[in-house]
Amino acid sequence: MRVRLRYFASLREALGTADERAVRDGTTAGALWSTLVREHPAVARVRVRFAVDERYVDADHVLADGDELAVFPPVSGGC
Amino acid sequence: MRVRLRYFASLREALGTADERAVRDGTTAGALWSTLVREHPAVARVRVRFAVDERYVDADHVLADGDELAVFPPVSGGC
Amino acid sequence: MFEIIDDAIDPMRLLAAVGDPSAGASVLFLGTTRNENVGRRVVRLEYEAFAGMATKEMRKLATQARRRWPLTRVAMVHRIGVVPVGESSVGIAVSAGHRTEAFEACHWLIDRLKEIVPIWKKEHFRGGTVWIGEQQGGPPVPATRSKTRRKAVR
Amino acid sequence: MFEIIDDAIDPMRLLAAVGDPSAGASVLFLGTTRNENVGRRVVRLEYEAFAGMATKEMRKLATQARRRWPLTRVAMVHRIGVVPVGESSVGIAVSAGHRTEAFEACHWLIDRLKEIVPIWKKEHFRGGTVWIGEQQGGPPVPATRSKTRRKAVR
Repeated sequence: MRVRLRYFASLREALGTADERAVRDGTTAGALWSTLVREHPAVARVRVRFAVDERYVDADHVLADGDELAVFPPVSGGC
Repeated sequence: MRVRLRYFASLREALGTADERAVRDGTTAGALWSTLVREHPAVARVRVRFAVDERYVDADHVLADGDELAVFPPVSGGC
Repeated sequence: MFEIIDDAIDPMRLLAAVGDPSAGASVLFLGTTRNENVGRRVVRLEYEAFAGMATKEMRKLATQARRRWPLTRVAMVHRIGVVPVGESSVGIAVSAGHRTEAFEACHWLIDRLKEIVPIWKKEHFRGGTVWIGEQQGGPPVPATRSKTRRKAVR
Repeated sequence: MFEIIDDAIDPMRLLAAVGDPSAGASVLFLGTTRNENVGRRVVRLEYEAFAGMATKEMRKLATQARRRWPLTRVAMVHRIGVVPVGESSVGIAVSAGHRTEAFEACHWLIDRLKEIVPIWKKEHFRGGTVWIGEQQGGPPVPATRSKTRRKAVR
């Protein structure tokens, strides 16, 4: 199945705005991110949070086909 | 000596905006007010504060010739 | 900016008065005539001030606030005369490097203003009027008896 | 009113959005780019948002605030793109029957917004840039090394 990826802020600068990956059934958000970190070790230090379809999810959230997984570095809105 | 008087809010409605009184040397703000209350018992219930020349003073503040004594009902500015 | 005015409060003037390149936070408080107070239907409020002393007291409060918190700028304005429902009677703006100081100082300033600044509020509600702050000891009195209000309230 | 916008924040729109005849207090918070941050000379800030989710999260925060305090109305807006020194990146307005609720809720909303709403801030300071929130573990890196910033910061 396929999952779209969205990156923001420093992750966007390192990995680009968006990506798409084929993953096995049962893959979690955290597992997919671990795979990506192995490809791009420079982002390993970033404490990330995940959102699927514009809602926060935990790292153990199981992805579904067509999901959009957004990966966030620490948010810093406000002032 | 002479002292001017200023009234506000409910006291202004009861006693008028301003007045002037001849008082003896050594008269305090509180003593002058007691005299006025005897003349106008309707204002006796009002908890008052005093200001002389636009500064708060205690009831035992001794008045000087030419002072302006302002008598305030409880303030209620704001909203 | 510390003013007693007799027309509408302009929030942009207050915000402009506290704008500063070193300020990271501005907090603006507006106190507004609401249509209800302790169960009474409020028609309008009417404010009276000892204007010269009121602006002095506002300045003193700002000075005290600056001693308690590291603030950038403070501005306070109070409107007098009739203030209809939905319009503001008081505006306080505070800027600071960081937001917590700005919130705390702004809240403290309006609390203290209500306690100390010589301004009085007469509430015109459906059925009567009352000077706020004097109604302890009895209910406000209907309009038809307003000439004897003080006695009745005692 | 819950918006991500890319031009200047208009405080009057926020205040108008929370105006209500039953509101006795309005508190407006503006977060502004200041010229200094932890000793760095700030030139400008640059914000990026996951806009659709950000407005949803702002609405959720407003709903949570309404559960905690009796509020009349809430409005939140965040600006993205470049925000120069002295201009506001975020504006939150809260109205309530009484002031304490309005102050507390407004303060809580900006605190929570900073923790949870998907918006990011890049600080451009004299000598470099840094994404705020990621700098734990090392100092921000000068502009000349910005390509290797992440490694250097680790």
